[in-house]
Amino acid sequence: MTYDLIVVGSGPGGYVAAIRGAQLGMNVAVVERAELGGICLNWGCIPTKSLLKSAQVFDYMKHSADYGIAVEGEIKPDFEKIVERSRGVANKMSAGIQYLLKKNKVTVINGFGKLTADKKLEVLAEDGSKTNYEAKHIILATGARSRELPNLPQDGKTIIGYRKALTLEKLPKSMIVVGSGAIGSEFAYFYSSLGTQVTLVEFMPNILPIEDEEVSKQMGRSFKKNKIKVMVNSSVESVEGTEGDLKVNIKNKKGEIEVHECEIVLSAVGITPNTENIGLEEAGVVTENGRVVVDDYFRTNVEGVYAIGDIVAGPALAHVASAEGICCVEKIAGMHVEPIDYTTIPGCTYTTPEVASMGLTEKAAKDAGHEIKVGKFPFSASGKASAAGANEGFVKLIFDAKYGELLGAHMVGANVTEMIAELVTARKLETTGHELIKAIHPHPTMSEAVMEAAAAAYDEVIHI
Amino acid sequence: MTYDLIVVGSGPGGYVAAIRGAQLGMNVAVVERAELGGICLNWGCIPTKSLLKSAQVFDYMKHSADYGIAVEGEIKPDFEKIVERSRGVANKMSAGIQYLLKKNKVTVINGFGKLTADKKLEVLAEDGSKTNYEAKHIILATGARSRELPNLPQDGKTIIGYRKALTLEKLPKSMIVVGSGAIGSEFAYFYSSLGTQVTLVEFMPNILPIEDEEVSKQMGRSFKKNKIKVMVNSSVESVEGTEGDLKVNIKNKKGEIEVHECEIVLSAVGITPNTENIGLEEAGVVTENGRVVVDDYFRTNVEGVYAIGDIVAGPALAHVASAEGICCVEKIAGMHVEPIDYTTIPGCTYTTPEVASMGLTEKAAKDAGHEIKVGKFPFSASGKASAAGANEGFVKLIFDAKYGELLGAHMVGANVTEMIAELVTARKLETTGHELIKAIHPHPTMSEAVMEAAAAAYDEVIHI
Amino acid sequence: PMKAKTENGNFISPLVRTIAKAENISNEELSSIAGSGEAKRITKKDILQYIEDRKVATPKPI
Ligand SMILES: Cc1cc2nc3c(=O)[nH]c(=O)nc-3n(C[C@H](O)[C@H](O)[C@H](O)COP(=O)(O)OP(=O)(O)OC[C@H]3O[C@@H](n4cnc5c(N)ncnc54)[C@H](O)[C@@H]3O)c2cc1C
Ligand SMILES: Cc1cc2nc3c(=O)[nH]c(=O)nc-3n(C[C@H](O)[C@H](O)[C@H](O)COP(=O)(O)OP(=O)(O)OC[C@H]3O[C@@H](n4cnc5c(N)ncnc54)[C@H](O)[C@@H]3O)c2cc1C
Repeated sequence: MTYDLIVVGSGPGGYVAAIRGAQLGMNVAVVERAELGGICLNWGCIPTKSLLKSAQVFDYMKHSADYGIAVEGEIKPDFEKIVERSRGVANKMSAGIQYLLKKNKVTVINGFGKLTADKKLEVLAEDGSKTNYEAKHIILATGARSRELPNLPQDGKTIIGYRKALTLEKLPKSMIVVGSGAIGSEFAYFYSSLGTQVTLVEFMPNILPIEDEEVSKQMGRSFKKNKIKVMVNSSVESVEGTEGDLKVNIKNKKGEIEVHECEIVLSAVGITPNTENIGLEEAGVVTENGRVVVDDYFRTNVEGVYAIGDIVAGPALAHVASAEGICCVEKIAGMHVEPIDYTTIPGCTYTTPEVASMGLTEKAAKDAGHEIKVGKFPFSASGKASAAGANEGFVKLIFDAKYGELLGAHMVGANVTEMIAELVTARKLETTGHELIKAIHPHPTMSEAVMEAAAAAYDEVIHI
Repeated sequence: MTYDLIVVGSGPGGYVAAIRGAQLGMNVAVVERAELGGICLNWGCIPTKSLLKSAQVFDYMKHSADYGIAVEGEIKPDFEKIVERSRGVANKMSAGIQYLLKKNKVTVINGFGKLTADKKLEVLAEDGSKTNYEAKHIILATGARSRELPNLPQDGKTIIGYRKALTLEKLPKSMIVVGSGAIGSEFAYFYSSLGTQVTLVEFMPNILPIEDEEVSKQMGRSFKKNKIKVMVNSSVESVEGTEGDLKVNIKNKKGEIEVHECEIVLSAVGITPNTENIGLEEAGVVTENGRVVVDDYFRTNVEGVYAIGDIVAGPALAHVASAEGICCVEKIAGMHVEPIDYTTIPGCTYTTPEVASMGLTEKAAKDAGHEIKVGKFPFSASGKASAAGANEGFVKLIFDAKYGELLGAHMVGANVTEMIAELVTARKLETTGHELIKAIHPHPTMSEAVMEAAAAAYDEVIHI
Repeated sequence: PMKAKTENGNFISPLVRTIAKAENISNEELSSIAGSGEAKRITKKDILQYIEDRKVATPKPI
């Protein structure tokens, strides 16, 4: 069979590229070895956010008396049901992708795809049969998996990865989470909220280490309030013991080994791109640091072969994978396409409080030689936050002093994952501080803090 | 005493104008007859949102089983505590304004202010004493109160207005709300959520009549699901009976009189500006339809006298009052000021689901002669909405077909009151549909629906 | 393609850019428009006014 476009992998990179290709008149197939929708829908973004919503509802219930709602009797999170709900949402979304692909007349090929030396695609089906497909354009979107460290081998019982953390049979009494990026932090918050005693171990001096330092510090305080034990400048050296009864040797910030006991260890130390056995060597596709090398339009060194999403450099995020897919396909279709501006990419952590950011941190802006103006507005001064009982956090905006360009936005608080879109669009539209100050934000909302933070940078803030 | 600027009324118009004036180096006083912060902080935006938050928490608890949280025993909203919390939040915010005014060295004068024929300000204190003040500039920001219809006289017991609805002693068993604007709808939702049997009566063919028709229809359905009885094309003719036992004569859409029984009637039929006895006649300030007439910079016909907020034409909203105050004062200070663009003003209704909008409705855009492109994205197709269990609602965007200008944004759903800011800023920055499609929104969020709705208008939508 | 700034450095919004393209207004012409916005930003109002004025200045031959 010959297609205009074959996409290998149906994650948010792959299925979006496929649909956009079909919209633009191409004859498209997607090859997928597992569930449609990739990690994002089945084992990433969606099921985690489903679990986290249950934790949020439970948090509200724990504090319901603050809002004037009395509960007689006990409030009990039913862990099995919470996981079941999460799986249900993931399955529904995956079925949705099937519907969308069909609606857009994209062919779904089940099996493991591999480039051949003559730039065909060989698909190995579950029954062991192999079929060759041809296409003018092949996009590799095979994604990534949980990274395994030599001293933290994942056996799914004592040391687990993301997948297992989404589907444990019962709530562990205690857990050590290694790595405090977005994913580690989300799981730490989720399990802690339901009652697991969680220790979060981070190698760097701050949790959420890629965030602005003030964000990290605030989250450190919030986590401690939420009874998560946070250890920074620390690393897990080794894990001993048997299932449910582990001794974990942690090197603390003083360089001493502390022995911590726990039921289970979650390793959340990053991802490894799925670049093995997909024919990169056979087809001669160049990689660097384990990632496929591409240009601004996601073309590899081999003509007609492209790569997007978690297997190329750049932030490993679903919306980045999708944007790359669209950019790649529109370029193939001959449209006028602007390359992706990676300085506008938002990143979110869906804990309570939430974290959202875009662009340069204060430190990065200074390191890059910018003279900057910084404006910060705390939610403790926000009317909506007070009415909602959500006074934690702040909005921090960073402007270039010279022309007022918005360089970065950093937020902690309720709903900030919805609020960051304003800054993404504003930066896309090349805003300066002035327009953010003069954009009339509705009262009372958390989003007013954006206007106020911009005003703070220019000494025009009203409410502090 | 002589000031550079005296502001009459300390609502979101007045106190913000005063603080901005002080920032710009003026010697400022504020005259207030009641609580600092005006209606907004004490009897409007803030206490209502506090009540609504309690209702939202209660809603979560009612549906907690859906999220896997079991409750043994009864969940009981404690109406007295809910009201007490709301008053506490309002009082805290009002105290905050006192702090801000002091910090900015704004003098607070307690009493009732009135312009005199020679453009001084006479303040009548509570003890009956009168003092005259002089100022180069006087801003009137006296706000508004609940409008009374002849057939719905508010006695605070059988027929009540906003204030009383915020401080009832006990939860009524049944209530008829007259008028389904933002305020009427919010109270209807609040009381219904806590268990009051609510009938919402609207004179116009749709509830929330200023919203886009699709928004109104969606809210009509949501309200019905929430057990609110909605009567459109209907009007309350008269109310009979005694406290707690009323017979309300409602003319229904067929023109027939129906008699409805209820404990209490809430009249929410709009506002009346506070323009009486403030010396408008004495000073010769021109009014029209009961509102003070001003130019683009809020100057009245009398030199040195200005008016902002609910006493001038335009939407009666807190953020509008504040923006007008800042615009007015910056112009007085001689800054380069752009007039307020009223086509970017957002309006929000904090029910569940929430409503938020900006700019032209579909009908208004067509009536104004625009050729339009409309894009709509339902939250039923959103991953975040599914994970959050909040699939109700949609984002609808309206573009001018000619150049792609964003003319209007209309949203129903969870968190849309936070999401509208993106569209406000985007319109302020003169976006076209293209930039909204290409702005990389974080996954998974409700805000992705903005990008998708824009894409839908240009036949590029991925997820429907 | 048109840039986000005129030759004399003034910002042009996406909407102004779209209008300029649709109405065949060159970069040079754009630079000549006095922006009324903050920091002389050329707004929709300004460019529409410019188009109006241009029509008046060059009446169609009869
Ligand atoms: C727990 C967790 C939470 C996360 N939360 C978020 C979040 O909130 N927001 C966010 O933006 N990102 C989040 N991410 C990251 C996000 O999931 C990834 O960035 C995203 O899925 C990458 O998309 P992709 O299309 O590149 O690859 P993937 O989603 O990994 O999809 C790759 C697909 O390719 C298939 N495949 C691989 N090799 C082959 C082959 N040879 N033949 C056929 N099929 C193949 C795989 O089975 C898979 O379905 C999270 C990740 C995890 C693990
Ligand atoms: C129940 C309710 C809910 C609302 N919710 C929202 C919402 O969510 N969002 C929103 O944007 N808007 C909302 N509003 C509308 C908002 O409250 C008003 O638009 C806003 O308060 C107007 O501000 P203002 O400064 O013009 O006047 P006001 O806030 O009315 O303040 C006027 C002040 O002037 C004082 N005053 C009056 N006359 C004199 C005098 N002669 N001398 C001295 N002092 C005087 C008054 O005591 C008062 O304090 C709501 C209103 C109500 C009633």
